[in-house]
Amino acid sequence: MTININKLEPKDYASNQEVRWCPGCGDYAILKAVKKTLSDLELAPEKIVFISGIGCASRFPYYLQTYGFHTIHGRAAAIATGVTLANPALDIWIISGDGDSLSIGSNHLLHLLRRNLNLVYLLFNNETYGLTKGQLSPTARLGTRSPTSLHGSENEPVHSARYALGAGASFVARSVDVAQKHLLGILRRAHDHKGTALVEILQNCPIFNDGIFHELTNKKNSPDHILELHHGNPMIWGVNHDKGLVLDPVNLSVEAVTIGCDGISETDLLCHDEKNENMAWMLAGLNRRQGMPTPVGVFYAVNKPMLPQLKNEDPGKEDLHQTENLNQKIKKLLDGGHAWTVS
Amino acid sequence: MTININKLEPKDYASNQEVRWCPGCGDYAILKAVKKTLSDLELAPEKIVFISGIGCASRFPYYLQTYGFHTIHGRAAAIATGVTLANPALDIWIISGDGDSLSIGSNHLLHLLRRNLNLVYLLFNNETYGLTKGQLSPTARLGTRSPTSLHGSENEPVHSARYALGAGASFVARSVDVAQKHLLGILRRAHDHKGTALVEILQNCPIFNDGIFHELTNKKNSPDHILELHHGNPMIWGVNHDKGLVLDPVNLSVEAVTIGCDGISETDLLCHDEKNENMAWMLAGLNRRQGMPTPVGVFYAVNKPMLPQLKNEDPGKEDLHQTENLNQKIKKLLDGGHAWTVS
Amino acid sequence: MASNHDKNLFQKRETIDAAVVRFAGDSGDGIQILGKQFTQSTALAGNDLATFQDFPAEIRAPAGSASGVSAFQINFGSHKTQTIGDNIDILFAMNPAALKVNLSDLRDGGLIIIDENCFTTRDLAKAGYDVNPLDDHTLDHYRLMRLPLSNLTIKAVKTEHISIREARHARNMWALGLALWMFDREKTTVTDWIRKKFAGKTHILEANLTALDAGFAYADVTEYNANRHLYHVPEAPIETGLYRNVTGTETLCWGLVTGAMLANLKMVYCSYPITPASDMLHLLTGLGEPYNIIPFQAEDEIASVCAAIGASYAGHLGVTGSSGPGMALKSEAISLAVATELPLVIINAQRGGPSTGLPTKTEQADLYQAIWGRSADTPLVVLAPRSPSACFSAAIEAVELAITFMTPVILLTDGYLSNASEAWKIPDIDAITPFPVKRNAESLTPPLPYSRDPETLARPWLIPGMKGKIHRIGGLERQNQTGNVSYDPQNHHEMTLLRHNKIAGIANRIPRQKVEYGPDKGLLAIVGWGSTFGPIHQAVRQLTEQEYIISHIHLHHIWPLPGNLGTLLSCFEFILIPEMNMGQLATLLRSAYSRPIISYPKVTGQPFKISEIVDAALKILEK
Amino acid sequence: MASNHDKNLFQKRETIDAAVVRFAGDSGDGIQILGKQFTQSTALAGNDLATFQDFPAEIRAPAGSASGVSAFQINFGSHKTQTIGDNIDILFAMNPAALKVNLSDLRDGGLIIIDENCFTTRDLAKAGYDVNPLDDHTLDHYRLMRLPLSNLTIKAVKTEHISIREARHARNMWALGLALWMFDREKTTVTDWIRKKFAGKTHILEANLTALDAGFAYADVTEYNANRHLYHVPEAPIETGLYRNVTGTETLCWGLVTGAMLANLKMVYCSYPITPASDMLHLLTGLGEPYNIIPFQAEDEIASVCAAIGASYAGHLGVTGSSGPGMALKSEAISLAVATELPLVIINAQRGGPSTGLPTKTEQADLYQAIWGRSADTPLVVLAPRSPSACFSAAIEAVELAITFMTPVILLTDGYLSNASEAWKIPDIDAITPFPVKRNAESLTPPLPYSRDPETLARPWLIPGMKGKIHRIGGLERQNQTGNVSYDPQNHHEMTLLRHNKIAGIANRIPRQKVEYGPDKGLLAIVGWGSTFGPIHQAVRQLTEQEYIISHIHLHHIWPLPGNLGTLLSCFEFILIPEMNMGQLATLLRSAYSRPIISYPKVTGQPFKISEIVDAALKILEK
Ligand SMILES: Cc1ncc(C[n+]2csc(CCOP(=O)(O)OP(=O)(O)O)c2C)c(N)n1
Ligand SMILES: Cc1ncc(C[n+]2csc(CCOP(=O)(O)OP(=O)(O)O)c2C)c(N)n1
Ligand code: SF4
Ligand code: SF4
Ligand SMILES: [Mg+2]
Ligand SMILES: [Mg+2]
Repeated sequence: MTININKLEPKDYASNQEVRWCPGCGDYAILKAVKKTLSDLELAPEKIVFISGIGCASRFPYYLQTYGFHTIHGRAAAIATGVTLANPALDIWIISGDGDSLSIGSNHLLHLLRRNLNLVYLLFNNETYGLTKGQLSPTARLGTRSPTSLHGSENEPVHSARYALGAGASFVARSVDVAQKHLLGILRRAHDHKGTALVEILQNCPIFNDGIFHELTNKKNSPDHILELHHGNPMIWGVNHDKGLVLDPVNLSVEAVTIGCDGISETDLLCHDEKNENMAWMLAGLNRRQGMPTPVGVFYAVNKPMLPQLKNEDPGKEDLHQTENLNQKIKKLLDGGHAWTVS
Repeated sequence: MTININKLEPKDYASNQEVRWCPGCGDYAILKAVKKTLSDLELAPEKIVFISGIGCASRFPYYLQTYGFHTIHGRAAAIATGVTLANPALDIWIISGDGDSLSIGSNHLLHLLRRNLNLVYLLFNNETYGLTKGQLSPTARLGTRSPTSLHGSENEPVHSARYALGAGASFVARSVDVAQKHLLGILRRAHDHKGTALVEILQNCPIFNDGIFHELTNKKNSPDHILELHHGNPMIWGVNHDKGLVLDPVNLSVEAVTIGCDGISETDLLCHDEKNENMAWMLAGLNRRQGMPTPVGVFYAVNKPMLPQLKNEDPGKEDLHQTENLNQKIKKLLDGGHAWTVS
Repeated sequence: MASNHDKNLFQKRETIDAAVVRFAGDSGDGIQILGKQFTQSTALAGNDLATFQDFPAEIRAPAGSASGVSAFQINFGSHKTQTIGDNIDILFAMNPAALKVNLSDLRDGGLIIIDENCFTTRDLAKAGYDVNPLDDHTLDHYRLMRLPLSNLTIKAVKTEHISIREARHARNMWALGLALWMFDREKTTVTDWIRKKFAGKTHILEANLTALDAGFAYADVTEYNANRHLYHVPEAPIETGLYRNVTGTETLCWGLVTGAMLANLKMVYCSYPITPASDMLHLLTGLGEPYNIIPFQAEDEIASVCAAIGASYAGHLGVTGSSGPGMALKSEAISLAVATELPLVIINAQRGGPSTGLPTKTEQADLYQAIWGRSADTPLVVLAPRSPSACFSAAIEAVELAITFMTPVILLTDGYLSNASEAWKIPDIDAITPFPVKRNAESLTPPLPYSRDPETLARPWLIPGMKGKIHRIGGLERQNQTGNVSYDPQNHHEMTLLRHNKIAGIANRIPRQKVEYGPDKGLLAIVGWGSTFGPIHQAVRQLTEQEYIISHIHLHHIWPLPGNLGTLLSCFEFILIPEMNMGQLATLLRSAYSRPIISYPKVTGQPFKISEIVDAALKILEK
Repeated sequence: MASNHDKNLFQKRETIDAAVVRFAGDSGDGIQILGKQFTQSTALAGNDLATFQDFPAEIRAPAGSASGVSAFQINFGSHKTQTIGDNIDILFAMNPAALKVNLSDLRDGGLIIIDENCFTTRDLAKAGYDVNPLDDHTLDHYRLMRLPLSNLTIKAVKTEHISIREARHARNMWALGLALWMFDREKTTVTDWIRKKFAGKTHILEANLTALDAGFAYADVTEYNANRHLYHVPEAPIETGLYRNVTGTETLCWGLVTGAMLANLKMVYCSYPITPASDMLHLLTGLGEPYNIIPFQAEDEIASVCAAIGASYAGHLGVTGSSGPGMALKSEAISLAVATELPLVIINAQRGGPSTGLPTKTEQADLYQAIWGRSADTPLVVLAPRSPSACFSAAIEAVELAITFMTPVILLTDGYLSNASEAWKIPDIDAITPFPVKRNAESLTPPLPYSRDPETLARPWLIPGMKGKIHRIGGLERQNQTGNVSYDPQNHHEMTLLRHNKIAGIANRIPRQKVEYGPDKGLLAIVGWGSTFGPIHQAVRQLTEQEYIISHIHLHHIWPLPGNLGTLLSCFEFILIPEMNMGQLATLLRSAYSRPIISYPKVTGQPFKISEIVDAALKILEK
């Protein structure tokens, strides 16, 4: 899907449109990482399409020197589906916010994941409705106060990763806006995946939800709160690199332990297995539990049947009449063996 | 929510409308079980509301001598949400097909489950679009042929139970149309649950999808294909009652074993724990795997925060003016401390 | 084609000009198959014809009940047939419910053929008859032919390999045999069809053939009243050419395929099942890749229109089809297509409403929604073909308008057009001028996505993959020319006008509106649109024959209206608009031409009868 | 209220009749707060007033850029003020971008007050100025007041507890102080507000108070040009009563609360955030349970209207609110409410379209959608209040109509009405006759869900929980009286007519349409609807003062139209309809009365100016 060109720098993927997010918005960091990824992957700008819904996040396509379609609220996945059906040779990226994806748009996300079309889906999760001024988002944690939840929200949020697994996703990952290096790695993995690659990016909204991911982004003690997932490696975290996950087979749950305590050594720890859906499920629920870290990285990555990629050529280049006598074919269709002649 | 009346028989819950499903449709059996349940629970007919979408299944409310609302395709959950908000004292049941719930309506199902309103949701899964004549349903298994999938469907279906768990459901169960006794038990459990109780009922559509659940319903060898879940009990099935599930802690998966082989005894088996979300997840994926049984029963049942039940009285009985001087309150609102007098 | 049943030459056949036959029975009785096969043989006999199917809303309502009755009507004759016929001449009623439901449409003196084996107490009760109508005076005004149809079939068909139940299932073929005989027809097309259909299922195949023969022979050999009911309908003077029987669903789909081909585009057909639009999805899915169709069953109507928009954005032809409730769901996304100016073809097979309404019945009540049913000012093109035949060219036209003007085009058909069939003269594809999309946008200078062709006001269709044309589009108002987001007040006004003028300009690029029948001016013009063509046309002919001066104008271009329509209408003192809705075209024309119009609404879920229109016209003509 | 700044009595104040002031700056500059506080003090000074806010579409566009400019305009005077003013008299431009964007609206000779500290090269570049407009001839036609506003604020406010950045933030209070002085106002309401708002945050509180004082004092004590800009606007002759400043959002919400109370119902307000409707959701959420409101933020617009329908079905008042794109999504479900005949109030705060369009701008382009934007024939009620004050009574009327006629009612407001404010005479709630829902349906015989009140044609509102009234409803066509599913053709026709007649009948139960201003017949009537009231009214007054004979008719009942409207319109030779759309009311009236109408569309996202309407009218009057 990629072709070699004179390598473009990240800045070459910037459009001439002024970027209009609030100062300090996490979207800037994501934009930077995406431009770097496009450059690293040496993608031809005219082969790339960014498709978004509506929201602050969804303004993203305007800022890239690629094809872009800023559609309507919640429908980016559906429109991208049509684009993919018509021209699978394109490099398709969906950009969507938490409200866009998981409130109004969740039905399309479900079916996109199930159909497993070949594209990347970046879900910017700031746990709020940025563009419409801070109403309660479906991903906002219990107790969140907002103009529509004055006394704190009263329901468990949607957990993107769990939702995606329940929907049958083939690739589920998570990263953080300001964790540039990590994010670059995940974006590349997502692009390499065959099928729909869902990446949840935790994104700070300094205006309506400032600092909700502070625990994960502050230099000092974020290692105590983040678990970086690496396929095949034991799951370890902590400033002192001494916390780990083990399986409690009796209660069928994962539990946190400290290496060196109670005779626990590194070999006792669970190793991450990207191909194990049960592990992915357990990890996707971790962040809800007291004392547990928030996993980032690739939760799950397997090959699943994809909605068949038709052998479409680039519609701009095709001449359907070249290959066969279409008129003839249609004549046969209209006749259908049921015709009679009046003479 | 239930009051004692002169006990009504199941037939007393039948409306005077002619039942109009195809002969042999699984919906008849479900109707029977529901009428029996209403009678067993001694529910007052005028306190019951059945709310459905569109589809064969959704004609259900017409056949019951209770309040009923046959709404629009995919929106039963959304309308029921409004009914519950306005009058939580009602006994609310949603009836919906697989297309209604998991194709057009999945966004509402997600948020209903997340909000955990107090009602029962019966999802009739016949793996087809009955009413519109047999198109591919989102729950139809891989390879299903239909007028819209002539060469067999090419994507993994949505698995209702997994979807519901991913959506944060507090109660997830499965039963089968013709398994009356089992179904009655599940319906009662669902009704007793505080919060949204999702029950998937596997339902035969003799016209468009005849016999897809044959393995689970034929008298002879269905025990080889069904695993009945019972909280606290080891998971055993088979005509000879000799097959069981064990945990493979290394691969983090459940595996089938035969009691008596390889030194396996009943005590080695996993016991079902309704409160364990990881177990529910694993069980919900079982039916996709070769050689594994289809679990029926309660997969998961926990208490979760519910969208607060307002202390609404029956709107038909209320006089809002009785309790306080509303006019006075509104006058204060309109003045708001910002008013001035022109004289 | 002349009769050649030599041995029965002594039986006298009555030559009649036309006949309306309705087959009716339980939805499990195979009535639609019966009807379709009879139609095929009628066409081959050289008659012109029109047919109509009437289904119950339930997949299978309780057997024997009134709600489970399925019917197939055919009107055929030796002249041009444009309606399904007001009144039935012959009614085949396969059970009491079928009799009960359909009797009121039978003309006085009409013939009823019943299966007397089905008039048991139980069946009568299911149909809601307290007294057996064969025994009281219910049928006094009609001619009745009682046949032990079930028994005759079973007797003929039953073998050791065929159960009684299966044997009885062949009743429809027995009835078909009888009908063929009555109208002096060949059996061969039917036997060919049976052989193909049941190939490999020997016993069933045999049973059907036997039943057909038995029905045919029964009339042929018995003397039981048969000679009272033998007809011959001479061939209609039909234009020469290659013909076939088609429904509107078929012609519409084929028109889309042909239109896409003429445009050198693949078609991405995105839909969500809904009656009566589902059949298009089935048909196009069946055609599939060999016909450059990419069919897509979406998760809902919103997704289906969005996928079609995505397909058009990517450079192929996005098409979506639905019915009223689904169209409502699509409206937000259609606004996006209007705003971004992408080509899109939308087919709305109208049905009875509001809400779920009467899903299997016909209605024309989505005209308002098509023209005005979106937020803000969103002009687009609306077309309404008049007949199954017209659906073919309308679909081609829709494709051409969509890509020429970079606009959504809504095609309004309805339940009647979708299911009705008629004899269609197959057009010569080679004679249609192709309109391939010009992809040489590479040469446009400057390559601006919202620059405009001065003649059409269309913007160029620049698609992902094109080098040097990279741009972004979206639903926020965009700057003229560049397409960049713009909140500038004047620009918004200008862009709104451009979108308006682009569509308004089409009025002068479509054919001038002509008078279908009758003089170009006068006292009364009946104006119709879409599927009401047939009954209006016949009514106007009848009145003309009665020496009234009256004209028929039939609209195909609903929006924009043809440039000359206002002037044309002003040449008539009275305008009468019969519509299967509460007067939606009347509203449109009043608003467009500020002139009074007499609306004649009919909202029964059934097509107009000729006589209804005649009566309405007479009220004005005789004032 | 007279000035009492004794020590400045020597400074001469010019008494003026009215003034239009616009405060403009970056969206981070606190411009809206400044505007609102100035408005409050203006109201207390006894002037009549109207205000308008103009936001950027981005939450926070780049600081200093043209796209990030936020503005607040107030028109106040000693007479009835019904528009926000065509041209600005005084412009506060807090940065170069604010100057650039707003200058064209300043009248010749108008006063500009700028913060010269912000005219740095960098700021000028961000605003898109190549040359400093203070240095070239850009401002030649205006009066300019250059103030080192930032520095003055910082100097006044900076303490050890307040950083320079924080200090500079108080610029808006400094400017407010200046403005209050200029117009001879008391500071007390503002200081009270500051004390309340920043209670607990001592340093910020002090900073704001100090800045306000500093701005006030600056004008008071310096001689720098100040006496050139001192005004006094006498009180307007206002009806006596209790007044307060209100926006349309506020009055509308309070009207809903009041309406529900008068009906003895709780209100379930179901919505999904969308500009400019979100503020209603916020406001009603804030009121909540104590006001018998059950607020519900749904997962999308479809869910929100469905939940409202569910609430009405269950017996409380379901209300939903949205804007154009969201309304489109609701249309399928609104059809269900029409079909089942359930009460429902729907508020559509219109904004610029199509599609996402111009979300923060105003437009009136959803009239088509409101009346005609659903599949099939779905008549319902449409109302359009003319001003923030009128929103209150319109909301009450909507509730009453919805429950009296068992019908959805759409209330069309718009971005302008939602955000504009005016001085509102608080109505006496006790004087409004309650219309409690009658729940004594227990006594109806027979208890049929689709039986009808002979007068209103409404069906009874039977709700779950009622004993002896058990029934089922749904979207399939239903039998007259019983409500059971019916596919009967005649019944469908009858029910369609009943639904039609029920709504049509409302035309004679609403007040007769009256002429707002001017004679009851004549050459020209300007007909408006909704928020264009102000500019039309002032234009007609001006023209009348110039001795033209002209009338103003303003529609509030959009569907059904008042029974006498046709006759009324026929009394004028010309009808001119200015609308913020491409001519939607014009289409409606042409279709209703088959008469010619001159449409004057303006689609810039901005309200009409008085002068634009005057000019358009003159073209007809002087023909
Ligand atoms: C149909 C429709 N409904 C509602 C809106 C208003 N709206 C725009 S963006 C948005 C939500 C934004 O939240 P999110 O998706 O999380 O994106 P963010 O702004 O936080 O990046 C809403 C409700 C709309 N534009 N269209
Ligand atoms: C908006 C809308 N889209 C489509 C339809 C057509 N439709 C009716 S029922 C149905 C699906 C039925 O399938 P399911 O929900 O599985 O119910 P079943 O008939 O199998 O019980 C569809 C597509 C409709 N009525 N409304
Ligand atoms: S509102 Fe929040 S998410 Fe939106 S641009 Fe501003 S900081 Fe970013
Ligand atoms: S089509 Fe299938 S699901 Fe529908 S009523 Fe018939 S058997 Fe039941
Ligand atoms: Mg967000
Ligand atoms: Mg189904």
